[in-house]
Amino acid sequence: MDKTVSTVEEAVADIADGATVMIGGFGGSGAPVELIHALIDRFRATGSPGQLTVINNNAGNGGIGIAAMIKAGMVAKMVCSFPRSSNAEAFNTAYLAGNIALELVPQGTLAERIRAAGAGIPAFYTPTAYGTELAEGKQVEEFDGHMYVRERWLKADVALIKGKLGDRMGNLTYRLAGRNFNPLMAMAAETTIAQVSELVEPGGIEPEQVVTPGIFVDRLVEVAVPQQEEVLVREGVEY
Amino acid sequence: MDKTVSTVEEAVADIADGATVMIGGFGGSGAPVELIHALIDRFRATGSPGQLTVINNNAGNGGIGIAAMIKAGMVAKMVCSFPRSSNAEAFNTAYLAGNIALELVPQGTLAERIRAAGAGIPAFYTPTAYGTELAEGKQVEEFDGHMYVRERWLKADVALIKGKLGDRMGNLTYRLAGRNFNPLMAMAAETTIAQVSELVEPGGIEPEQVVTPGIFVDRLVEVAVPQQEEVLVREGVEY
Amino acid sequence: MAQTKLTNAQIAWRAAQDIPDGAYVNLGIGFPEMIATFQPEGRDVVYHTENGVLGFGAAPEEGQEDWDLINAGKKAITLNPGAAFFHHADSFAMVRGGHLDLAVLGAYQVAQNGDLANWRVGSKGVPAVGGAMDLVHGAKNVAVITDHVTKDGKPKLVETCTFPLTGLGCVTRVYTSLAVVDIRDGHFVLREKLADMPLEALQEVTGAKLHVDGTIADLVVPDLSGN
Amino acid sequence: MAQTKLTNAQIAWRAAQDIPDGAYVNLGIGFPEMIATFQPEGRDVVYHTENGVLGFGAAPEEGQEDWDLINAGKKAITLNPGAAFFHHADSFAMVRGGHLDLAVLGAYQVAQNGDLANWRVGSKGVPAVGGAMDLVHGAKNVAVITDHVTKDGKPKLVETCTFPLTGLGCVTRVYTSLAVVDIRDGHFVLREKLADMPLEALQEVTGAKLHVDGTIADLVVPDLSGN
Repeated sequence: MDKTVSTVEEAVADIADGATVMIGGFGGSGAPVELIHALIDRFRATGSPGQLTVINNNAGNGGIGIAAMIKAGMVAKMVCSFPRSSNAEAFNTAYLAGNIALELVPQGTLAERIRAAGAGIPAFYTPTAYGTELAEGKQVEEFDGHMYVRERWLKADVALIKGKLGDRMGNLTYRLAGRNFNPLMAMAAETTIAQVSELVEPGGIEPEQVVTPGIFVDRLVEVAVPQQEEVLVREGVEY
Repeated sequence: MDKTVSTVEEAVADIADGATVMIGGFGGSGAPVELIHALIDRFRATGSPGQLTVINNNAGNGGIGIAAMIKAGMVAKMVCSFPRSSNAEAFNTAYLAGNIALELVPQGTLAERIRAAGAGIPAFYTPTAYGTELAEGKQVEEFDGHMYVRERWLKADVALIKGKLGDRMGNLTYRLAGRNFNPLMAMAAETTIAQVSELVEPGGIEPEQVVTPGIFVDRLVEVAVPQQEEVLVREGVEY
Repeated sequence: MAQTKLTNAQIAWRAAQDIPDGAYVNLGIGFPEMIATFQPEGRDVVYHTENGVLGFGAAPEEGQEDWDLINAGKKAITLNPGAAFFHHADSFAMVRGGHLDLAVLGAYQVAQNGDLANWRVGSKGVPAVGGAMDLVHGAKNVAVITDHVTKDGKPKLVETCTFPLTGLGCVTRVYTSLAVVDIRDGHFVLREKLADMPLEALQEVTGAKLHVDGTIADLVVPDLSGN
Repeated sequence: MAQTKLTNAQIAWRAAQDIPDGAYVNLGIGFPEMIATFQPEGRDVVYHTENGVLGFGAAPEEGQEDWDLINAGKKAITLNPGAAFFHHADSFAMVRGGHLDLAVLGAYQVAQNGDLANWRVGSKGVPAVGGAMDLVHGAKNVAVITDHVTKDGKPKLVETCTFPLTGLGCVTRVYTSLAVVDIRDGHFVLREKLADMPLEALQEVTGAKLHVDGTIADLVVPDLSGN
């Protein structure tokens, strides 16, 4: 069993127009910058994949990563909890011009909807957002004297994630707080594509220390010295 | 912050009559034998705690652990998925005599109900058991053309769990497949009591390798050379 | 004399031939566990067990057991390189979330619409369900291995299950001691049968109509009496 | 001249005094983060951040940042001994599951029934909610720190919120630039106020009735102008 591919280009080669794409990371931590940029390269060269729905906690920052996808015109819709950031101009401009749709989801509900998709749970109840405009149109129900909102699972065609160690069976670990949404998105997408900083042999990750078991990962590629999104943003890099 | 206590007796001293007690482990792996036996000792000495509801995947095996609790007459009800085992005579006898109640829950639903309790999700939908007698009386609903059963969270007053490493803040790891229900139960009980094979200083468990963060653990006690339930059963030990 | 029915080992062998390279598979407690012994050379199959292990291997030598390292049948196991441990909710996320390619279970009865009854035969005794009701939902394919008939000769492949159900419309293929049968659109479709067994004779011990869709292959299995 | 209102640092200091030893606390992005700087000596408080860290410490020296180690405000942090990482679903299990002792948030408005409005002031611009709607449910206590009035002098403690709600009936205590107010049974109950401020003057800048239940203590805070 060998799920590795040699290049990030190859890793993202079959993502289709109109796909729903989960992208791991929270702000710049754990963001799979090289996979995102490979997808932008493909779009620039071929015009595809476009009209994407992108699921991430944020909506891009500066001129790289998801912000660069938005600037390139590949993204039709963002599903996120916090599209604001120190430099969210790419999203803001597109949103205020009516060129991009937004589904705003409370952060914990976003995480739980993704986890539910991965776990085969089509719907669940949460107290979050009850009585607010983000629960409008949603079914509500009382349990034990408290009111809850019913939320649906959130699935994707593809997840792009970033790991630290990976083996060719797809087992992964994550670096520090770069874990965030990555393990959840790995479970919730039809095809999960991971970039890892170091490929190791099966067994190179202690079985007790595996965070994402390989069953959730379809394809992985080594990016030995990955770029850190926050660093790029602070350097003012535009992709 | 120091959540450690010196003895298993002290660890289980305040569990009340009629309490709902989750007990970690699957078969003999990850079963907190010393905590269970300390609870039996207390019951034998004081008559308390009795009339317990015990939640575990199984219903005891041989003459030790949960089986010994049942034989001692402390258990009013078992919630489990698989009360059968190579030697489940303690439960079988009590059940067939009408001396113990049983709530039978499919294993994945049991795990998810416990996880839901820990995560503040009062109810969720699962395909499991749809159309079977274990879904009788439960609400069903269609999502995307498939039928699902609505299940409620499962909470407890106390969880007794078994870890490998633990620090005084309550961070835990588990040994091999001894993990099973332990991390879930730690989240779902009002008071979580852990026995660990080795107490280490905070930081002695790498932050990336913590399986149960200390926030879920209220009390812990070192049992340096814990007994293994399966070994005791095979040796025919009666507690 | 021609063999009139397959042994359990032979049924397990036949089921093992269909598991593709790279598959993630859960083998039910008991008889289905035997399938792993017949995994064809050169195929990489990753076995999942409900209690939180992916990528386990054969049983250890007697005396070498570590009883914290067991499968859902509470038998001691070993680990293959690349194995992983996880808790029960993650384990059943793999099951329920559609991440397993195949689950193979035993059966008391399988109905032509794919209903499965395999957890209890009546209301007596102590009921126990384990992970069966979860496994039948979620795995991309759910296969059953079973004798074709009960010990007293009654069909196990039936029009409608009379025993309590494990799941509705969930079984996609059945490997029996006499045949390989697919379930399609509410029908049994015969794929393979023992060469020496006339279709009529097979139909006679089957509780619902066996449809034929294309050719019926011979069910050919090696002599495994050494196993 | 007597101080007529607390600075933000002083509000944060006051809130910090109420956090008990051993508490698990989430401090909202921005102003509430300042509370950690005033944690009284000898108290062990474990801070949680939504993006999956428990037990983080102060910001690193400039130039020492590791941008994979950040808090929910995307600021660089450090780790205290006994810290742990986990994914977002586990992080919000801690929040929603009632495992946090306290969440402290900012506010546009707090109503006397505990309703909180803190995520947007109208329908213009780009909305962003983050974890606020989750944090207000689940933490055992939800406190707000805020100026007592808006920049143009309007009450932030009101009868009914007019801005879009973050959560219903969720706030249990409010620390303002003028007072400490509890919310009990649909009422504001005044616990502390600046010594020099008459109750009538405080009531005048409060949008709903301030109830008194027992004594009103003086709101005493050190001069923190060095901070």
